[in-house]
Amino acid sequence: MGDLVQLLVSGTATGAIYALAALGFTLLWQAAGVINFAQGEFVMLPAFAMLAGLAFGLPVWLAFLIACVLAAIVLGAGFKQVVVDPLIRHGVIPLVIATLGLAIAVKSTVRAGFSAEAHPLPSPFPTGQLSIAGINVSYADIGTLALAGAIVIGLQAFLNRTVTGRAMQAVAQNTESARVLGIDVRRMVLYVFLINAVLAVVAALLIAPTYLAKFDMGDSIGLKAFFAAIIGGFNQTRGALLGGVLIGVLENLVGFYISPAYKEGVALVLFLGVILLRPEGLLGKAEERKV
Amino acid sequence: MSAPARRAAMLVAIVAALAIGAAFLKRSDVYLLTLTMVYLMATFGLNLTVGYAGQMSLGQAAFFGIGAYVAAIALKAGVPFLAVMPIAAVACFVIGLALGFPALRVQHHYLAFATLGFNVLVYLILRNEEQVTGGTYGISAIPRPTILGVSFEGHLAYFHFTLASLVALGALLWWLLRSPWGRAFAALRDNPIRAESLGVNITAYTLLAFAIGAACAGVGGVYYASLVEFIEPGPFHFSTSLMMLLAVIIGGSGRFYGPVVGTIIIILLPELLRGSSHEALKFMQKWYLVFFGLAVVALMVWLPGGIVSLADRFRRRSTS
Amino acid sequence: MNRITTLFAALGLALAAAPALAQAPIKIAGLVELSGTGATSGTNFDNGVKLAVKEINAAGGILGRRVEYTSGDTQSNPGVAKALAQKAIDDGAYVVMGPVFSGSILVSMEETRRAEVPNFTGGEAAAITQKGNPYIFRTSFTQSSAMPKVARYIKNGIKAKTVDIMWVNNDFGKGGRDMIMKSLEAEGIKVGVDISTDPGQVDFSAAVLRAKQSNGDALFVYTNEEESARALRELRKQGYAKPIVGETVLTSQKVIELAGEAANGAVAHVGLTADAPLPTVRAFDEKFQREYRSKSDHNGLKGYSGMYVVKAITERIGKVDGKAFAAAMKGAKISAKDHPGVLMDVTFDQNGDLDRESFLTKAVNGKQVVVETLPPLGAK
Amino acid sequence: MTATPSLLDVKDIRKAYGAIRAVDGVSFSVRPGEIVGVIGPNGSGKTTLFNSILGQIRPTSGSVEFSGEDITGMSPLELARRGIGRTFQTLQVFGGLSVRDNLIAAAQEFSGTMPGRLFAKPDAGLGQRADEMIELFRLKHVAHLPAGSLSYGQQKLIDIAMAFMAAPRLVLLDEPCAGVNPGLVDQLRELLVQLNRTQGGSFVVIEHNMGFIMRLCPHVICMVEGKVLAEGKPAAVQSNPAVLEAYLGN
Amino acid sequence: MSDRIIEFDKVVAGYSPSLTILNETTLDARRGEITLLIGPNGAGKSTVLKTLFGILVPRSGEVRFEGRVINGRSQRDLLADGIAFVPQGRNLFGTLSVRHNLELGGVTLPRRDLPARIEEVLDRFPRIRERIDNQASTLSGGEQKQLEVGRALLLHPRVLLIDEPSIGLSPKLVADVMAMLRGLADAGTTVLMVEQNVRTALKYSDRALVLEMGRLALDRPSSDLLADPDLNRLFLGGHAAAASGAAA
Repeated sequence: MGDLVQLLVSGTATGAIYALAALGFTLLWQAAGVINFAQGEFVMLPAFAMLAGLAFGLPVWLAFLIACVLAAIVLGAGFKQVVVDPLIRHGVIPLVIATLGLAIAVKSTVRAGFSAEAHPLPSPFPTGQLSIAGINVSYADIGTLALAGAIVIGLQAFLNRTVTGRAMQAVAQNTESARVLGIDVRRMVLYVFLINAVLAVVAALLIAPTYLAKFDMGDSIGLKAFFAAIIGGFNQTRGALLGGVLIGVLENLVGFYISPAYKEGVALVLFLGVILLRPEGLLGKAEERKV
Repeated sequence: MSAPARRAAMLVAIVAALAIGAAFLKRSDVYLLTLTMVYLMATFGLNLTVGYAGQMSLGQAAFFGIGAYVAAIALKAGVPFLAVMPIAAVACFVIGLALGFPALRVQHHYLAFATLGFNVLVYLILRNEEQVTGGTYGISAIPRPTILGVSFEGHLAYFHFTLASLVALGALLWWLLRSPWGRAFAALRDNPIRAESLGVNITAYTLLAFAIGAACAGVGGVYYASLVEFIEPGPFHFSTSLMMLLAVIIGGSGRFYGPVVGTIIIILLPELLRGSSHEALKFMQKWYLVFFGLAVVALMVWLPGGIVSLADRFRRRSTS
Repeated sequence: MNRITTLFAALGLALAAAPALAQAPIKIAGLVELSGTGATSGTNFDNGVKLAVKEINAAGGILGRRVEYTSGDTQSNPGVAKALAQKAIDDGAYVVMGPVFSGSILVSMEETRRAEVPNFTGGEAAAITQKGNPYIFRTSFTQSSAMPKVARYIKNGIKAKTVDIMWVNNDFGKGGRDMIMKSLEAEGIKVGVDISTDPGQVDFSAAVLRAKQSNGDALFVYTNEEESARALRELRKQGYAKPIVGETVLTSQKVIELAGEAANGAVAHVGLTADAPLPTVRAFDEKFQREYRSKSDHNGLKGYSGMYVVKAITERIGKVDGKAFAAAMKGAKISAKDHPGVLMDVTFDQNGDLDRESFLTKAVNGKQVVVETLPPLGAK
Repeated sequence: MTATPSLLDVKDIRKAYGAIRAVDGVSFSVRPGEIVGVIGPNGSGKTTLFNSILGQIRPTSGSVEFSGEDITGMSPLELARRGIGRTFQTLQVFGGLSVRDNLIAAAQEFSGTMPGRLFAKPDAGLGQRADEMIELFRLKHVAHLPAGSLSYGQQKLIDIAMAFMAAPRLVLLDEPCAGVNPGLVDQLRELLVQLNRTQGGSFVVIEHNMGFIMRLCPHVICMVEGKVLAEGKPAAVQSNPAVLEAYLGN
Repeated sequence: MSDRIIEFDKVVAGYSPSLTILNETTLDARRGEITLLIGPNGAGKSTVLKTLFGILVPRSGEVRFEGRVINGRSQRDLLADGIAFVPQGRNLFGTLSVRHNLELGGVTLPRRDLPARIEEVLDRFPRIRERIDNQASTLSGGEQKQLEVGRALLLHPRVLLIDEPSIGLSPKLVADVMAMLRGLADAGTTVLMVEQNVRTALKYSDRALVLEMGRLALDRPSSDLLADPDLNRLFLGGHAAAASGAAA
């Protein structure tokens, strides 16, 4: 029983990080029709930005804030302006290919210009663990869950409870109708890119302390984010959450109870099953967007 | 001389130049050229799947791997090379048919993810099913072929053998794409719904597009195993599929010679830069992938038809 | 038209890129993992060789000739390693250094053998020297010579009856796992759970939980640098309290740096370590840190000492001749007193395996500390 | 009612989406060689009816018979094999293929076997037929250009020519005039009349251009709210008060 | 001051270079009137509205609002000028509540004006008030159209563009919507409407413009056209020109 709880908790914590990356991913798809194959690299870059900040002697929180600003400029507005805007009219696939190219470029830049080695990032949470009734839960897991949860709840609140948030939903649901009402579609789409960038920084802050900052760390995170997004439902923000947590937990359960050798495979089988049997995802609705 | 005849003459000249010129190249350069040709077999096939039939695939490296492992196991068991090739091709063809099924249900980026997932699964199997695949140790001492008493053990001999095989495979594909099948594939790519209303069996052609592409990769895998003489799961990771897809697209998907240009850029050029001692080239080597990645982005913006389509642009400009 | 030009341009580049054969310097080629999963090991090995070459050249070279070292990145990919080996041979390399990864060396050594070029490797897989290749030489222990020492420590040092094993599923990890199983069995120690992990794996929670649930008395961890660090962090996170033992990697500088406090207490057998209590190694450590602003792991020492073996043997045979070099390596003994660059007294056998002292090390307060020096296998 | 056996028999087709009855019990038949027009205001269920007949969607109830065979729910492929061709409301050509290849592609799958076609001549023996159609549709000057690079009107012509390439026994045309300029509309009508005369197939045409349909079709069906409101000669339908009300409101 | 609040002067527009819908279209709408755009499918009625509202940019010609050229201006600018648009079909955001849908109609208004304006709209549509906290997707067809119109009225537009408001509504509801538009026009709002339900629309409108192949074919007072016995022929055969030789 204790095992199970512990597996569930740490799986959920890991899954929450996947979910953060997946969340931005689905937001981008809904609001802008963008599939970002460089999503993993969007997590990797801020990790290095924070690392650089720390190297200058900044405290973690300040490095984090600066990384947020940089990410918003480069990975948010810059990405939209330079890559997405010129390409979006060509359709989904050219943009997919372009983001693949971008992923390679970003990864290689970090490798060639910075370092190919892994670097530790200090954890924002204290080390140690909490023991209740024989179940050990580390502070890192609790902190991760709390922060990821707060971000998700905050984001949901923003989307549902503010006029801007609802305007963003309106753009995602029906861009033409939104435009007719005078909603500034370009700005709303830009906000989505900014949110995606900031979510990536948070994911980086949570993931880099254990997984280490490395130029190719995005490969695995990006892949998990895609799988999470598709499993949960590409056009549902809640879907990304479900998908992320499901993968995190399942990986742990399978790794423990079945075989670690095929750990990666199980998320995959789940993903392939979803794609074949319910392409709109577990929570998703059939796609209305005409391709 | 008519345009097709001129093109044919040019092709013969290039092949002849390669065949003769290789004798004057260093062993490592011959190896690289051979390696490029081996990958080219797989990207030729991928171009059929992606470029001609319009089916997104990020699983080509899996078939490359299946071909290589089938070859390694069969060759080591003493099966003659000429028998191994069809075995590997048929195996990949059949598995390729299976991979086509998701394509009947989902398209575009969903299909990309599905095929990518397939690649990851194959990779896991190659790594974990040790009794068959040798696991992470891989399989070593894979022999090079001896056919009708002629040994292709030497690097030049193997190069010529691969070159001849590549030309044969290319000719086969050329013929296939010129046949009504090629037109049916294009119809499937451009407008599957209309194609079906015109009697095109889109189920069959979709599956065939994957299966034929997979078979080409399988053949490439056979030559790869025999060339490197050792295989392990690493080279068949999905990142290779990704590079193969990029090779097809930057070269010019749906254009016969697109993969040639793309594969040279992806396989040959970086290897040529590697280990060179010129300062400028050393710099290029270090930043090659950065330039490459940015070039892919730029290409998608300005030249979505790939590098080969540049020729069309010039032609159009000169005629207008 | 365009098609042809592209192809010929590529061919032309191939010819142009090859530097002209130079007469004077002795060419040494490095095939190293500068990227991919083996990047850390390869980079250290490469730096070690570079440092040695720099010193040798500063001291007048080998037999009065300058040493020219060029290294190429195998990307941890055997196919590339093979290509680079051919390139090294085409370029007229006298000796080839590397690769470090066993999968790569198994491929590339076929090329050096064919060309009869001596090849020093950082690989530790037993299979490398069992193929009867007269041109392959190690720069470190094999897994088959190191693991019995580890097993002996587990039996006598920790007095464990059952040991759990966590290993990385690549050729390196698999080889080590097979060998430690055998060695443990020979010592009469039982194996508890056998936990396989992926190269590049990031989440170790399930793996660690399995170890925690087992009733083993200790855990043997055999993974690459980053994975070792992640495993140690997760072990610490979950409050794993039993002894953690490793071979070479676990207490390496890189792992300690990456794992931070979580590494404290981990014990490992190390064939070579920059913290060995020997004056030659101290001198090396100092120079390495000055040159690269980081501490060398065992791979740095492998590359460094390997290069000095090349120097020692070449001077012994008095000529730059690969065949003669290989012949002279059989049964060679090189003492650190005469050749401080080899760091420790070393002997090579007929297969190219080497033997020398080794160390038991422990991670203490972010540092690798040598707790015991173990005699060479041949000395017992 | 008639002595000639009908080619197409649509019997009481219904298609409901939830509570909405898009097609609500439509029956009609088409005799060999006949041209039938289907008119009706927007949203009256014409295209849904077409899609139900053509296997794009499965009708909730009812049946479709072709030459006495029940073809209800057959796939578009099976229908095509039986000699039923169609055009779509929106433009549907193979943009990457040349005009000539578009036409050949439209007919090549109707003869021989799939493996056989692999070994057939590149033009599948259809080159001459394609050239005839190109001639008929006045597309000769663009025959070797990619269809996707042509003007809307030209693509529309290709689109329609493709539906007739294999000389199907029945062709369903969904708004052939949509987006076509007035000059071309008359040309189109003449072409269809000519094809009907020379190839002898039956046509069912959905169209909003009343002038076009009234002149082309001797028999017109008017649909409103999923039902057949009136049926008969164009003049009769045109002056039917119920039809007028449906079009103009009351 | 000219009565012509909206003018199209030889406007050419379409969805792609190869597909021209408006072909040198010239027409106008007068202040405080309901101007009805009718004609066969594909004649360009909706395209007129879309071009006017900046969704399509004319390739040539001028679109004028109160004498000023407004070719290709942004929707936000046009809304600020007092032009509002209710497109064809469903334009609500299904997962948002009725209130939030209404509120989004006022994103271009100062925040503090919003509550009063919403109250105003709710006074006009009591049915909407009852459903104010429901999800928009749960409304009936008639309620949805009311909400859409209400959302447009939030801005107090001087010109209301409305595309086929009767689609999916029962005859009773159609009459209600028409009466509401009539009321708006009588209060001074200019209405430009596309409608297939010709007879009903003619009864409530002031002037009818018949489009054919992207050109103005006929421009007559609605009552006049309604009484014309050739109206039938106009819609069920032949060309508009044939229906009335006296046109334009």
